[in-house]
Amino acid sequence: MTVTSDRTSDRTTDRTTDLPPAPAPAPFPTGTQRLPMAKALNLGMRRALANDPRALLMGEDIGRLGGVFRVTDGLFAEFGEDRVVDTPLAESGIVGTAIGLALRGYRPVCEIQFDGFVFPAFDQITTQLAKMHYRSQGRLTLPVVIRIPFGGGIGAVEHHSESPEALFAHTAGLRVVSPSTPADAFTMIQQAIASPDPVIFLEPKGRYWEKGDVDLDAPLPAPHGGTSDLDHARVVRPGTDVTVVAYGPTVATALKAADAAAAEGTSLEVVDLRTISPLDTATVAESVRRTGRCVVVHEAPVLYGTGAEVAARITEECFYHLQAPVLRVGGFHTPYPVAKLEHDYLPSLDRLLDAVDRTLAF
Amino acid sequence: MTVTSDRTSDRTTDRTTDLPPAPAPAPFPTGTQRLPMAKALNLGMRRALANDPRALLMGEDIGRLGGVFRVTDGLFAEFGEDRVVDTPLAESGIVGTAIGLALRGYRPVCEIQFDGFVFPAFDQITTQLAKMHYRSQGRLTLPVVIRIPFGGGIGAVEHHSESPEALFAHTAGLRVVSPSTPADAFTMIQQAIASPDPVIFLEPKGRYWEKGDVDLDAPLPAPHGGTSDLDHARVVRPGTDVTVVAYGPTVATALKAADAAAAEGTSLEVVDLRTISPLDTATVAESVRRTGRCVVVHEAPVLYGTGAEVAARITEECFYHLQAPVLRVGGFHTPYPVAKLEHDYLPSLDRLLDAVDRTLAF
Amino acid sequence: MIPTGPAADGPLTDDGLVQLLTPAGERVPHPEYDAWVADLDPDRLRAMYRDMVLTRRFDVEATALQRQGELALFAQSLGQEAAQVGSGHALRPQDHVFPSYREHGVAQARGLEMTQLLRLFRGVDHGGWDPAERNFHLFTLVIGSHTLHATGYAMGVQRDGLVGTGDPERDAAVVTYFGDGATAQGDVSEALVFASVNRAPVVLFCQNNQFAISEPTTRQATVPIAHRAPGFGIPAVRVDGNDVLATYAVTRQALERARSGGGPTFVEAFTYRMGAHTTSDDPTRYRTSEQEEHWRRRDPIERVRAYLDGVGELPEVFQAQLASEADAFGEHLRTAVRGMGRPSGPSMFEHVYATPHAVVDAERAWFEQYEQSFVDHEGHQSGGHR
Amino acid sequence: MIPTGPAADGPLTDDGLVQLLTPAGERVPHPEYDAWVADLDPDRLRAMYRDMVLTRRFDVEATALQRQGELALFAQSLGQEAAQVGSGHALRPQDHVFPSYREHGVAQARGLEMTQLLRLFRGVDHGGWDPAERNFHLFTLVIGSHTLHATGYAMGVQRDGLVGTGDPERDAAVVTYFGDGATAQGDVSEALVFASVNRAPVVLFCQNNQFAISEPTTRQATVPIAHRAPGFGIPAVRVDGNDVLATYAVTRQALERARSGGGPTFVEAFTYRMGAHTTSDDPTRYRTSEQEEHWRRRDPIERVRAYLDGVGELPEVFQAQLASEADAFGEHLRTAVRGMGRPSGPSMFEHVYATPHAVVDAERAWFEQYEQSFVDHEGHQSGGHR
Ligand SMILES: Cc1ncc(C[n+]2csc(CCOP(=O)(O)OP(=O)(O)O)c2C)c(N)n1
Ligand SMILES: Cc1ncc(C[n+]2csc(CCOP(=O)(O)OP(=O)(O)O)c2C)c(N)n1
Ligand SMILES: [Mg+2]
Ligand SMILES: [Mg+2]
Repeated sequence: MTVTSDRTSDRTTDRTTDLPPAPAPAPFPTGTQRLPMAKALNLGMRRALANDPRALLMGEDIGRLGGVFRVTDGLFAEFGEDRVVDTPLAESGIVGTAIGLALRGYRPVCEIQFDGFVFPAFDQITTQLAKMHYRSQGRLTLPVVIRIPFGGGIGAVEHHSESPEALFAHTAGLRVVSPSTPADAFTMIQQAIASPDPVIFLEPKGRYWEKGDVDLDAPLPAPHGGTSDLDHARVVRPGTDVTVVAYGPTVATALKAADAAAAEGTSLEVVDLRTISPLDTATVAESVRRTGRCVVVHEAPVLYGTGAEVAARITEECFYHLQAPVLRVGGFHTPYPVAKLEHDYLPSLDRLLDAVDRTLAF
Repeated sequence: MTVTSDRTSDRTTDRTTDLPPAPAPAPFPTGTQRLPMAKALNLGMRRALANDPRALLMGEDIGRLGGVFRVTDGLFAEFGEDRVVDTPLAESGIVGTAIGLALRGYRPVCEIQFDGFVFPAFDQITTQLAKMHYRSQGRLTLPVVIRIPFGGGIGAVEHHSESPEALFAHTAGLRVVSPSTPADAFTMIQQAIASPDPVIFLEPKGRYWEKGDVDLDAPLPAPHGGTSDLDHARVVRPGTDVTVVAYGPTVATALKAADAAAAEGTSLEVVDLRTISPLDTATVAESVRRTGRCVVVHEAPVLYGTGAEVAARITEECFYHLQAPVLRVGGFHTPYPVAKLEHDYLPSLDRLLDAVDRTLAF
Repeated sequence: MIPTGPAADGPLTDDGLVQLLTPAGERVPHPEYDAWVADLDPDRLRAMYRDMVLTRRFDVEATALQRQGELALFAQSLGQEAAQVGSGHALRPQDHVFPSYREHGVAQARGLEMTQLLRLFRGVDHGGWDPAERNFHLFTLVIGSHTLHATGYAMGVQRDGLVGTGDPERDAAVVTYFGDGATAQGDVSEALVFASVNRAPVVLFCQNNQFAISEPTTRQATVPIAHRAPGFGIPAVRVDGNDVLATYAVTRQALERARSGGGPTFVEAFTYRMGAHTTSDDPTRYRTSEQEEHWRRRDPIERVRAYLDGVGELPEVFQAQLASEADAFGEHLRTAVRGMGRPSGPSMFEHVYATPHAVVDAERAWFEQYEQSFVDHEGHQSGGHR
Repeated sequence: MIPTGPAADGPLTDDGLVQLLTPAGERVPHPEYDAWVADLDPDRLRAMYRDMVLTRRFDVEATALQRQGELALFAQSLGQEAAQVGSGHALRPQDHVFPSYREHGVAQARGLEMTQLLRLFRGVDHGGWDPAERNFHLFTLVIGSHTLHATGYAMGVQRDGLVGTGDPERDAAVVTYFGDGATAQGDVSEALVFASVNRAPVVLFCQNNQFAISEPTTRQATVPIAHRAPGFGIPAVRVDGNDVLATYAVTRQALERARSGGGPTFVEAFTYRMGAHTTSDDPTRYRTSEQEEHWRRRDPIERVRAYLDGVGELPEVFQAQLASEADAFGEHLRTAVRGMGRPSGPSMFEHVYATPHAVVDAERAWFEQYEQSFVDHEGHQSGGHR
């Protein structure tokens, strides 16, 4: 028995729109520019697509629309539908086919539209993407990047404000990173694409529109090896009294807290973790050995969150230096609440300073 | 246009087998019996099915076959295919339809065949099962149990030996528990089925065949409220020098370590956590305040594992009582290795004692 | 050799759509489906028309409220009123609905207090209503997930012995709504598997509005979506989703099949999302104004209005009454939304579990004491940074 | 009205199966598929027969090794040799295979060093071979996942411009194998979606061996599995999976369609798992010995043997040679498996990442020092507890 199909469409045919062609892309900007993080990510991907013909972007609505956050804006027009691919609405399919493409030598960069929608792909990420290099004794490499706009603060409905980093970092085989500034976003997305390992790339969506200086001409550091790689934390503000460990969206909160604390005579050292897996314990421990106190702040729920690992490890490494237990500030053990309550839920400047006070008073 | 279907099968029709009817079930045993954990679980479910007409079991191969571990052995014969349901091979479908059944007032108990196969259901568990009670402001309750044979030590191939508890415990709305003895297995599975909350029920498959006394006539304690509920840890061996926190498969390891240590003059107190969410910090802290030292042992990878939370929380609560940092013994940050290496990977008696030595020497 | 039907123009073809009303509002006969609308009297038709008009008003008001900053987001059902209201009217009170997030017309047909739908979009609630009140389940935002819940629920209805009893007051069915984009999700295919194998009394109702945000249905499928179901053993029907009569008819037939024990049916209602995906969307980036204009001329409300008018069943007094009812409805929505207050902070700790959970309790206690500290010490140093 | 074919006897019907050899080994003509086997010479047929015989021997030896404790587990392909070897022989060297975990016959047809397959079952490797060597990907144990990898890989082949060039040495296709049970998984349906929308050069090859462990195919579907694909826009064919000629023919056609740019094809090879699911399984709990006996009489090897014998193409010398080749193969397998040593402990830290990872490095260093401590202090107190 043969079952014929009446398929008549082709993947290159799209009869529903007949939009005018997009204008020619503007030349790649140069020099140091003040850019929002979304634009920095856009330029980072643009450069990667231009430099590496095997790189491609895949995801829902990333093409003509430029993504719901416009992070891929203009890239469809510049690189075409074969490099910037609007996929079917199926996250497992996106990551699963990306794995296949990677096995064929491509470097797929998948956009998951919102944090809460990565879970249909959780199986492919956890059982396949993370483990295939190991399963093959290193014969297969999986240079796949999974971009996830994550975190809250944008007044969104359910599933649009989550912070699932610990769920990925617990699984060996994945690298999990998050930039906190436009400059890091520009560099780190290119490093993630260049990395031979699968990278979960968490973009703090609440910071997409905050601006920062980006040196667009600086040479790209290697993704691994060296201190400007994907594997290192960074002290972003030196201080002496308390080490505050943050990443992604909470780095800005920590820096503001440091300003506020400084005004009251307390000196906070802020470490931007940048990478959640690997965890750069050395940089944090070096700081805590000097300050003797540590507070970790992230948006994800505290219970079984990233901060638990930082606290456990730092306590083990710095036991005799600690003047107080490592304190954690983060989301509560509730689903992400309704938008009107998210500012009660999120670790605010005040809650961070409250923890700083508590650690100092210990 | 109408598209007709040529379906001819019915869910009650199964034309491939024409097996003789099973023998009438043996009467429910009474008194205190020495039983393997698999049998204790079987009897616990048998009692729940008998007592609650809304309870039903669903999963792959749980019917005629009795499950690949035979934990549901005989239940299909006794309760029929409507109460012990062989589902299609689709874990998201199993949990998704279980949610629907629960909304209709049923109490589905889903078996996931092996730990590594829970991930296709991860989305349904994380975004739906865990959150629907909250989403509905308490109007909907989701009394669903997800049974997962978990952990290693059985010489299995990939995906058959994992310990994903931290991945569930991080998500609010789920309860995560694991019995370590046949007696607890018998009680806890019934409590889990009786609980109005979704329960991830982790069965230490490596201990399925270890026997223990089970009092089959004891009244069932309420699932929540009271100290014999699903929410409490238990000191299973009192001691004075070091608190060892374990759960599921590692409790037996901890008890053997306590024997070995006692022979060398060190007194270990062993706490069986029993519940990972909620985490019963009070019971652990009470112990650590007495011993001043704590080691957590689980099979899951240490990095971002359950032990991190125990360590962070206990350090915060017992800072001035701790003579040494809380140490963790567990799996490494690698995929679960090949069977021939699993005994190097798993937290052994020796590795636990090594940590005990280290904490004493601190 | 199993043919799957005439060579079709991909998933956006209008081949083989059941239609009872032409776009101009003329009634055309249909051998199979005429019977399913034979007993529809003018009152009932006007009731459908009314629900469509009020649903449209709901969309317009909610969109305006969003623009005014009263709602964080809103997703219109604009253009899909016939598919939603037609299918909603085919339901009996004891039937159950598992909507996606755009089924305002179904809610209206079910008689839900419509302001409740806006709690979610205002950001004061993740749900907003009691699903038991009108057998209308909460909106589900994770695409496709709820099709499995609907299937499981239908399996429960079946277990309860409420299928095929022959008693029209008892036999019940379940309907679940989802979009064309959703059909790509594994969960929706699994729902087809479970529905088929269990002969579940569920109607899988796909509103093919031709877009999943910016992606046309051609990115999800190469043949009409309805073709999918028979391969899972589920009969399917394609219907003109801008035709409220036709949608009513096919859904009624499908529900009746479900209630009587005939198992699941897949309905593809072919329609068009006349508005943006949500208030955050900008459709000019991905579709032409010509296309929008084409579909504006096929407005589902205009179609049934023309029909009723043509057969002399739309008296002016009814129209006038409906207009003032719609105005009052608008006023009611605006007032209700503006009055939806911010929930209390500690309420975020409620209903995480049905029973106490030590970690939640401890965090709540900490939070309340922390909140209190601002009240107690107004000049407290941290408080100053708020 | 789109019919989906003749009313069928559920998913276990043998309606409409392409067959070229009867169970008795008689060649029956087929208007469509005769052409696809026309150029098969006796040598090639004997090569298939040989691969089937050796695959059977592989199963027998591996099962024995498992019983002796040399393997932890084993999954036989018993009964499925025609489906596997027939389809495997239809491949060109540049084609790619994404197997499930039971495709020993395909591996044999690809010329894989078969002992490598047993590393996984011995527990010394999660993979065991270099996928690039024979374009034979690693086994995937999570049901259905690899169908998406195959589809993505095929999309890559297409991007590489290796489809539809017309050069038989260059045009390439991908085939992926999965079971009847797997078709219930969302991932397999998503693979159909992605394959269809991308017109990917992939053949989706379902071996319907009538069981998913203990569950008959009737628990996964109510109509034949092959019916599913056309609803996704993918042509499908049902073939007698115990007929090596027919399987070869339909797979060859499907691969050719893929290579030439015609897109994906779904093949359902209807067969029977003659053995247990794995060495851990006990089929007496869920199926009758009558059924097993019925299918033993339809043994795929016997069928092609009878055919070759009937046409005088199975000389005794060939048979004798094959018998001794099989014996040598058995010996080779036994020796190789017994010689597969335990990997070193620290090797478990290798290849977690392609580049150094601080946590892995630290844990490995700790582990090596810990291991060393037993060597250094033989009487060390902890060492004593081993
Ligand atoms: C699993 C998942 N992935 C992505 C999204 C983001 N998203 C919301 S609506 C939508 C498009 C849905 O299209 P369709 O199913 O056709 O329904 P429509 O909005 O057209 O009614 C997407 C991609 C989501 N909600 N859930
Ligand atoms: C996601 C997942 N769920 C469950 C299992 C356990 N399991 C292994 S094989 C199998 C049955 C597979 O049946 P089928 O797809 O028909 O393939 P067959 O074994 O018959 O070749 C099951 C349930 C698994 N490997 N993966
Ligand atoms: Mg749509
Ligand atoms: Mg099978």
